[in-house]
Amino acid sequence: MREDIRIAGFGGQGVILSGIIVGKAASLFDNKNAVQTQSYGPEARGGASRCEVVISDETIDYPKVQNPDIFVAMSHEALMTYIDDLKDGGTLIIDPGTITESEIEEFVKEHNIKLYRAPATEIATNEIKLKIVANIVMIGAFVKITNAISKEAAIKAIEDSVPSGTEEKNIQAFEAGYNFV
Amino acid sequence: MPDEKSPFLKYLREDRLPTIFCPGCGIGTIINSFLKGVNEAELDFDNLALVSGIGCSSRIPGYIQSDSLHTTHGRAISFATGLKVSNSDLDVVVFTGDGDAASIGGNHLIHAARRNINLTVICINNNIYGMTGGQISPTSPKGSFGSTAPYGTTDNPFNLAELVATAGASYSARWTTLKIHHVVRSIKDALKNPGFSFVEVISQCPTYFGRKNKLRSPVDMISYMKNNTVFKAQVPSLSRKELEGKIIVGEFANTKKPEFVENIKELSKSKSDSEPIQNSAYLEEF
Amino acid sequence: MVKELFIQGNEACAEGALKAGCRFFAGYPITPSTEVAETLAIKLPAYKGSFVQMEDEIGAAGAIIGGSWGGSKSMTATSGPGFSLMQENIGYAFMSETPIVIVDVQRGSPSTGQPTMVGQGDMMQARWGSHGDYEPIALSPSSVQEFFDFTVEAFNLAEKFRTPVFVMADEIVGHMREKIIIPDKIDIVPRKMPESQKDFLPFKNNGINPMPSFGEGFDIHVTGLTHDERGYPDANNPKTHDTLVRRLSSKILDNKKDIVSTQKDFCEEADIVVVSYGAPFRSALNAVNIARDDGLKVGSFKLNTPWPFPEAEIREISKNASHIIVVEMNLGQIYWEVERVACSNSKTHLIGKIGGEIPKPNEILAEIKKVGGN
Amino acid sequence: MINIDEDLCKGCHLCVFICYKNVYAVSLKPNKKGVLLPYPKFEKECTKCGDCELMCPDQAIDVDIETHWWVKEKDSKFNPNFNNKKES
Repeated sequence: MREDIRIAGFGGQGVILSGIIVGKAASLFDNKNAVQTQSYGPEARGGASRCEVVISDETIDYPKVQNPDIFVAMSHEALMTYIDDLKDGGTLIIDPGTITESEIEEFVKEHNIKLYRAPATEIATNEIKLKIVANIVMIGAFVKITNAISKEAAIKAIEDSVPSGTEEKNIQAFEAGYNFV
Repeated sequence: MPDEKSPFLKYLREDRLPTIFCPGCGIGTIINSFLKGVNEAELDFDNLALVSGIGCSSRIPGYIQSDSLHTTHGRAISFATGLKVSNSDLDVVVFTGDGDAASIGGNHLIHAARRNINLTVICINNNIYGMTGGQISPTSPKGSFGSTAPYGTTDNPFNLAELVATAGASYSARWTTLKIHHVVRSIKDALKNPGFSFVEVISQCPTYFGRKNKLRSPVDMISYMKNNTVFKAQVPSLSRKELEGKIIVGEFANTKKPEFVENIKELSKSKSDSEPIQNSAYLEEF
Repeated sequence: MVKELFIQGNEACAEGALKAGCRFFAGYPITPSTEVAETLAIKLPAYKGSFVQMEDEIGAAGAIIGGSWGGSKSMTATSGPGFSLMQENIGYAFMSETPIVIVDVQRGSPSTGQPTMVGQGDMMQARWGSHGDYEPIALSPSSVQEFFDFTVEAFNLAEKFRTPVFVMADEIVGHMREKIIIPDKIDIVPRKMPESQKDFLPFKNNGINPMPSFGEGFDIHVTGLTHDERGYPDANNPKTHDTLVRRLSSKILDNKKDIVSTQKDFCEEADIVVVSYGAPFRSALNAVNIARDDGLKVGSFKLNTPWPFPEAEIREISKNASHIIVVEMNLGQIYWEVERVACSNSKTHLIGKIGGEIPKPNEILAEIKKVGGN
Repeated sequence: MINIDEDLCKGCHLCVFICYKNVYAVSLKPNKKGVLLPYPKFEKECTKCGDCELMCPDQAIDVDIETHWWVKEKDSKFNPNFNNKKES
């Protein structure tokens, strides 16, 4: 089965790294196939940043995400920019601290979206005392909610991707996100 | 009777002689000066790699019995950069002209000087494009005539030896073909200098520059040089008017600076256990 | 040890180069190829190799030719505008029979076009970009694994045929991340040093000659001018020129069987064949699979080597297929080659997608249904 | 003894100009290539400085110098490759 995932936020939130971790977890540690793509250029420097991952048990041909099954939005601007092509009945995970929910209420209802809230920025700031790990907190929540990748694979992928010396903090962040939901 | 032949001939590809150079062209003299300079610098002749671009001067490597790379117009220094980095044991010498080095190849010239890569560039500056038939070059003196400057050029010329010195070369000098012994010594110093070395030799092109500028014979040209050469050390004592139209000769840079390929070697040593491997293309496995 | 990595295509290209024995890289930054240079800047020193950032792409092409004669397998990576600048020295490499690898990660074009978006507008530039007659070899990867594999293959072909080889990738393949498997051992083609210095003719008229490096005492003269078997310029001799240039072409064309590589899916019985290369192949295969599920007789034909053009293979396909659809990210470059070869048997169609996105499977599916409507 | 190689000389007469002892003169009759060859008319004036040999752009002049000249004396000592080039 093919799952199309989109993660978006503003530049500097570590959105791209989140996508790499998800792709790495699926392909290297869950024995599935994965393709990760991202937006480049001026768009990627400040403003909305977007990263997409396709996960599948079979060979992945078309590498891009057309209508995501899962959309993780970490900023309001990114949410509004990229929500339109979310699949009917798809999963939307938002960071309520950065988003004005009222603006998407109608869309969610109309397209039968499964909406989840993961206050990643708040957890990162208050529990981990490190705002920059919000993206890792979000991966924790994402794993718990969607089961797109296994928890073990996610942890291995995080350890493999974050700067050495910061593994512990990042795993702590992951667990916090995972346990919140 | 071999003893009656010029001593330089044995280093040339004799089956290709006589050269294509016009009678009285300074390039032949510079070949001799170079061979003498190599000898005085005590270099191993087999270790020379000669690189050139396009133009009359760039035909030199084709006549010297040595590994030689005759490349595209203006690009010789970039080929030489790759060659030197790939095999730093080679003594890489670039022969170039004023158009080749300073016009189409100007960017490569200043960047090689900036890097201070251990190359010796011998620039035969005849102030004109010889091979294409006498067009003005970036070093043609203001007011001189060429086939593309029938009314005299109004362009300002480059001062190459100074340009290269300013760009960061650790050795830069200018002489004329008449000052052969200075040329030899400069080439020797340049070859021994472990950094970017530039030797500009003002040379005569009787066929084009001479004919278009009322200096019809090689002797006319060289006597003009003789009468208009000023040593760099004399410059402060001369007025601007006295210096007008003069060829200033001497050394413009002669210092020691960190060298580019050495830095690459150091990096390789710090990240692996050795310098870059040579002739790695011939290895069957890595 | 076999390594499994989840990396970008451009990084995989760099890994392939290292594995193939590349020990010299000279380049100039240009989107979307820069990660190739960045990865090699990090890794080459540890592999006892050298990295140089040149002043421009012309210099980069020159430097790798110099590097190759210096005895190192050499490579550069660029994108369309840089590829344009390199063309003069690429011609030199063909004429002087210098093995080098040039990676072109294609973007939207012409001119500076779309730096961060995908395109395939350089395919004819790879074929005819430099002046004169020559036969290039070009490989087009459509996955990260292929970017690795084809880079290795490019080095092997370059050495085997003493010629420049292009890896014509694109922004999608260059930037996307996928898992790749790097085997422990890879077949590489080492360069051959000529056996004896005496009477050695580096440009002998007998196909492919061994190549000495500088400093080994061969006193070799290498020139871009028309040269005789010794390498000496002989530019005014019609016969020398004719012999030389024909040999340079035939050393590739006579060995086409060893060079050309294609991938055929369901082509045997297909009435419609979708021809593609690079990233669009992924969309094409997706569309073909969907169409086959709908009962249509469709196949996919992928050119791993757009150059030399697989004429015989396309002609074979055209015998059965009544329609051939070419999918590429330009307004028709490889399409005209297919048309030239297949036109007497099949009707050819072009999906020429420009704008910076790869064709969507739906677009290809729609075309399949349109041409094979009944 | 000064030797001028008739096949290599192109008749530029730089040797005539550079010789500070005015050893050379120019022949009045062109040779079969149309070159007015220089010849060492006042050879006994020659000091064997070798400047003409070094200056000659076409490697056409050989000045027989036994002791002063760089190539013949020195090269065999410190630069064997330089000397053995042609024999190999």
